[in-house]
Amino acid sequence: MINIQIQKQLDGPEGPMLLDLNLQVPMGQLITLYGPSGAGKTTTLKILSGLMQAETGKIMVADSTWLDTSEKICLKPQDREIGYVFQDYALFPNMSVRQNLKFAQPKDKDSGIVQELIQIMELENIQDRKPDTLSGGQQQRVALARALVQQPKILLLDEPLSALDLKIRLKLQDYLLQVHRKYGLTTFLISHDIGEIHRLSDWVVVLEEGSVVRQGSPSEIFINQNLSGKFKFKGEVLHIEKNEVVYIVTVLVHNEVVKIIAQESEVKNLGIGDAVIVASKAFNPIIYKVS
Amino acid sequence: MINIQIQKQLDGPEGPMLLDLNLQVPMGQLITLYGPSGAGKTTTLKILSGLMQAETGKIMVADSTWLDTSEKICLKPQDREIGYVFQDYALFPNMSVRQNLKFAQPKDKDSGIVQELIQIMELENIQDRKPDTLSGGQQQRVALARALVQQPKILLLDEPLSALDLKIRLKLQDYLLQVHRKYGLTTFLISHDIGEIHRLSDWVVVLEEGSVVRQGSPSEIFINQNLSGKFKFKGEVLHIEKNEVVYIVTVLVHNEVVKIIAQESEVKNLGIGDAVIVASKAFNPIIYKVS
Amino acid sequence: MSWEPLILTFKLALVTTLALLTVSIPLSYWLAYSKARIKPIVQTLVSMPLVLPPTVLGFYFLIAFSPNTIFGGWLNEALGIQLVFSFPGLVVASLLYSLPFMVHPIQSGFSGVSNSLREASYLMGKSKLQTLFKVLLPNIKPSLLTGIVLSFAHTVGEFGVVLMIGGNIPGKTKVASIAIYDEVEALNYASANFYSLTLFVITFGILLTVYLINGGHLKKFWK
Amino acid sequence: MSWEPLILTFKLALVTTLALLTVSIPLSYWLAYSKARIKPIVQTLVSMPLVLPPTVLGFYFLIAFSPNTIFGGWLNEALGIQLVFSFPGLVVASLLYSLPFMVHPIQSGFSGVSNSLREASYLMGKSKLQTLFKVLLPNIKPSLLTGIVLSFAHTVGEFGVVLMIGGNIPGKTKVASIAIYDEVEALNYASANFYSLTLFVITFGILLTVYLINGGHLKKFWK
Amino acid sequence: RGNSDKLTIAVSSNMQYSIEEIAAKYTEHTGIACDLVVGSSGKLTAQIMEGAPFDVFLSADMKYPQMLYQKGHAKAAPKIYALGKLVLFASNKEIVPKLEFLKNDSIAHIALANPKTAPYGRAAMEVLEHNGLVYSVKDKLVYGESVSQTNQFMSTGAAQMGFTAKSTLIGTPLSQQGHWIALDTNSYTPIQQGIVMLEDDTAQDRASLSFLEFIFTEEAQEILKKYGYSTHE
Ligand SMILES: Nc1ncnc2c1ncn2[C@@H]1O[C@H](COP(=O)(O)OP(=O)(O)OP(=O)(O)O)[C@@H](O)[C@H]1O
Ligand SMILES: Nc1ncnc2c1ncn2[C@@H]1O[C@H](COP(=O)(O)OP(=O)(O)OP(=O)(O)O)[C@@H](O)[C@H]1O
Ligand SMILES: [Mg+2]
Ligand SMILES: [Mg+2]
Repeated sequence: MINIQIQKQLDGPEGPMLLDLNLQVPMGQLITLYGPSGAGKTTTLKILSGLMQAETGKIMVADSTWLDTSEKICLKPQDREIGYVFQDYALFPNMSVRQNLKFAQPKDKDSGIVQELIQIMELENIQDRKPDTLSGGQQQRVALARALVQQPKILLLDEPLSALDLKIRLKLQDYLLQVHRKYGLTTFLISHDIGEIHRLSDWVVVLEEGSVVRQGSPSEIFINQNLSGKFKFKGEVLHIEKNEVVYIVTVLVHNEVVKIIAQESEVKNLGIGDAVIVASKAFNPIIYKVS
Repeated sequence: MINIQIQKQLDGPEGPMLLDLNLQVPMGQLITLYGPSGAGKTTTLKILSGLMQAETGKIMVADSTWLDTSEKICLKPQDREIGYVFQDYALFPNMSVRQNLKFAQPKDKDSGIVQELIQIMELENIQDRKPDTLSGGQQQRVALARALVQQPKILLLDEPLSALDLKIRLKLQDYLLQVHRKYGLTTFLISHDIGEIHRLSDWVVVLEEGSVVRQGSPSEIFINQNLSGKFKFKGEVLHIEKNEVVYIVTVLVHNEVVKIIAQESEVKNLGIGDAVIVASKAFNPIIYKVS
Repeated sequence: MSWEPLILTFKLALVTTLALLTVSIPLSYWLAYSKARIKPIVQTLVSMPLVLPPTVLGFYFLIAFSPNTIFGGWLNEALGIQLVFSFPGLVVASLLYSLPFMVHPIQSGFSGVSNSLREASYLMGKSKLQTLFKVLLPNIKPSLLTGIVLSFAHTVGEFGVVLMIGGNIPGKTKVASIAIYDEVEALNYASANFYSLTLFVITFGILLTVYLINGGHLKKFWK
Repeated sequence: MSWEPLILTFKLALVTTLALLTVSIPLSYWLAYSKARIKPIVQTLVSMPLVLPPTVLGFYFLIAFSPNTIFGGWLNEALGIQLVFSFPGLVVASLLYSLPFMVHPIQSGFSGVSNSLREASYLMGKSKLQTLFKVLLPNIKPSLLTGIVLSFAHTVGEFGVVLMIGGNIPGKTKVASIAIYDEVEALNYASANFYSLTLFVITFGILLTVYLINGGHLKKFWK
Repeated sequence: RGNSDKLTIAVSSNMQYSIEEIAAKYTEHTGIACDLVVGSSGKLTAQIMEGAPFDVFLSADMKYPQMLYQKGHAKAAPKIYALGKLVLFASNKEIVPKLEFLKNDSIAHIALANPKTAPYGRAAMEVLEHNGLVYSVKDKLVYGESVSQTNQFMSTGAAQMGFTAKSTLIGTPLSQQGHWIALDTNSYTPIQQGIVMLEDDTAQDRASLSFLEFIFTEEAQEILKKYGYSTHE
């Protein structure tokens, strides 16, 4: 069990803001911190890692006390066995990709992992380059690989896949999950991608203005509560085309484009760019405009 | 018309790689560069902005020549009237948020825009802070605001919204589109988010290994060609629950969770985590497993 | 004890530091960003005044600036500037001598600034000069401070060059360092100690104030 | 002309630079990262040796190191170290005198390194020492270079302090700068010029090599 | 410059005490103020050759003034205004300085001015040679840039004994610190100190000349004697 109780005064997006958390998290889970920009997600990870100090609070990990401000206990970051992917990567500019990974590798642990990660992350051909000549996505993968090389007990990931395209992103999500399970890690993830959160996490903590406003399993958090049809998506009209007697409406629903057959009466209020909901009733899907 | 013909040797992800582009883009469009990490997207924007030099090539913007290596013409970045959101933001650490915007504002242009952008980007309460105390998403918004303050002719956006949560992301997408249209900008966007690309762009250029492999409108590029049902989504099974005689299958389709009623025969091959396609046939939506 | 040498010293240090700053910023800028092939040579040359003993350097300056030589004669006749045994001469000599203390730190400061900051500024249509003053210099404050402190302190203590080219003329070229030297030479230790202490205390005060302001320690007194 | 003073000079410069590096790295580290209240004071103190004329500083060293004083006597009796008129004395004096040239640039280098690099290293379980050597120092190479070049060149040209505390003993404390000074005083300009030129050329060669290696200009010759 | 009622006198360091008194007397008589520039003879000579604004130069020997004259920087041939005396000084009150004592193990360092540049240093070497001491003490010798620096070595106790100019001991703080003996004037070449009037613009000439004359007056010579110089006989 990880027990986090911390308070810290921050300059929040709406003036002074108190980061005030009280979380109990079982070991071995993958927990996502979700919330708007400036809510305190990164700060929470920094405090957990010991890089920032909470004003008051207590952090217990399993049986050991990492932080107890009342007793002036604060375990050094060095001793927390944490792997951390920083939002700004923090790659060492003086070392090549491989040297970055080698440096992170603990002496007493399996050294084959460096090679494995270089392959998984598709870094073979850039392993001897210095970080400053890498593309954004390449840097992000190196940062992730470097955190995994440590084979830490606890993994902190601050938007670790945000600069990657869908294909490699899906691949790395799988790999992350696999590593997380294989080594029994406890992982804290910050992500804005709801699909990613669903795919990866056991538990979602929604932060707003420094406080936990909701927590639960991904489906509890993200399921659309007022679902009325049997199935229902938000989308946007891209194109309306007359086809003999009916209209073909092209709707963008997330990343996919859907063509829907509609009657003249249905499309008469519709324009390109309108937000719509696509739902399936008992028979054909129907389409109607939102507000 | 913007005419780009450039060659540059790069250290690509698979060894030496030639960035070799030949693009014609009408003015006033929003063009997305899409492609895997290391494909040469950022490099293309850098060459377009004059910050990097192509080995050979020619860039014509409307009637003026920005680059012509055969004639040794290369317009200075200062004179290209370009707004650029860098992948690493490049905020000036010595200036507050407001000063960053003020600095970017051209003397001869409308000065109300600074205030407007501070409001739109929700930066009011952090406008007097220095960038290094801002959260990742806050920094990204400042970078975007700063590029827009310039009211440039051409806007180059390198994953300008990747660190933002869905809500503000959607809001800023709207705003971007609005600005793009209002000022008749020509915008080059790098994004990995297919929804975002659909929503924003007129034209998508897919780069791979330094070359254009496909280009077209977003729907041409991203429409699933082998659409057979009337409407069809990829998704992932999150949960399967027996409910009296039928099964309720919870499927994650992008960011939304959908519950679908299925027969025992339909679910017998299904497991949690399976990728599925949800489609609507003539009557009820049915569900079947992908490969 | 007279205050004249002390006043002269701080005047010299101030003028030299300001002049150095003016000269060193463009030079360091060039050294940091140019790709010219002669760059390592210029970089080395900048350090060279240091390797000669100050008195000897002063001696060469003396010869170079003397109205007997072509250069000195030209200065004297065409411009009416006399560099030997005059305050302007001290400034010119100290300038050359302290150049490396200003140039090196500023140059290494420039090389530490991320390229994308410069680039971002260029894209905003800012000239190199605007970029230098608004973006680069404010972001290398620790290096500028190092350069200023080293040059200032070094000019205060400058002695060999000044003695040689200045000639120890009271009120004109007799700076504090020479006055102290004179007292030590005359075995007037009490007087030498007093001068040293005064010089020390004043400079200590100046530098401490600089550091306190820079470290933000004085902010509370302003508000 | 004898080579002895030149050899002695470069020996002194080398030993001093190495010793300075060893001393300055921890000191600069402390100055860059500590939040102690006395920090600005220490920072100011480091610059203070500069503000006294070298000869005067040398004179105070002479007093401090002389076997008649408590400190000097103790060194002499307890440890058998004699600092006046000896090579170790020159080293100690040059060390104190050149300290600011090493400390200031390194400190401003440290303050320029992004915090997250240090933090990342700590999270990998690396100690502060490992982080210093593997992460911090390699990333402040331009500042280290500045410190090394300034200290080295300054020690080569050091004169006043050395003259005072060294006693101009051939082969022991008569470094090149003093030899040149002697020749100038004796009005043997030809000889002085020759010494100066040799010193200049050798140091120029050393520093140029350093800059060429640092700028990667020599790489093509290695491959 | 051009302030005709002011003289700038360049003077070598061994004269630094006596010249003050002489200059004061001179000002008293003529109303002409004097600026004193004290330094080593070599440095002053170099400066004069490059046009330093000095009117009169009092050197520690004849070599430098002679050279200035030959190179046309002086109005007239230099004249000897005093003969310097060399003394042996011991900075420890317990020790009575004697030449033989230099060999003693308790004497770690012997200070003298640089024989190459300073006349008092040259004289000291001659004394050592004359007494056959060079070989036995050569590892103890430390060289000051000038007589003044030699005195600093001794006054700080860094050197236990040393050779210096008598003129720098009479009535000065150093003489309180230890004992000294004058050395046999036959054991070294007389230290002839020269004065020379420098080539200069005419406005200063009369004053320079009057100072030159003044230094040979009874009154000035008495002061020099008081400081341990022997005067021209
Ligand atoms: N300065 C450089 N010198 C040599 N090669 C470079 C340099 N900068 C980038 N590259 C290489 O050029 C290729 C293209 O880089 P670029 O930054 O354009 O990629 P990108 O398409 O923007 O990728 P990402 O989506 O990861 O940001 C990469 O393989 C990168 O390693
Ligand atoms: N060093 C600091 N001092 C004071 N306030 C800070 C500091 N660092 C961050 N903050 C503020 O604390 C708040 C929370 O920041 P944090 O970085 O934790 O946000 P976040 O949830 O990670 O946001 P994002 O999704 O944009 O990265 C923000 O308003 C930020 O401006
Ligand atoms: Mg964050
Ligand atoms: Mg990129």
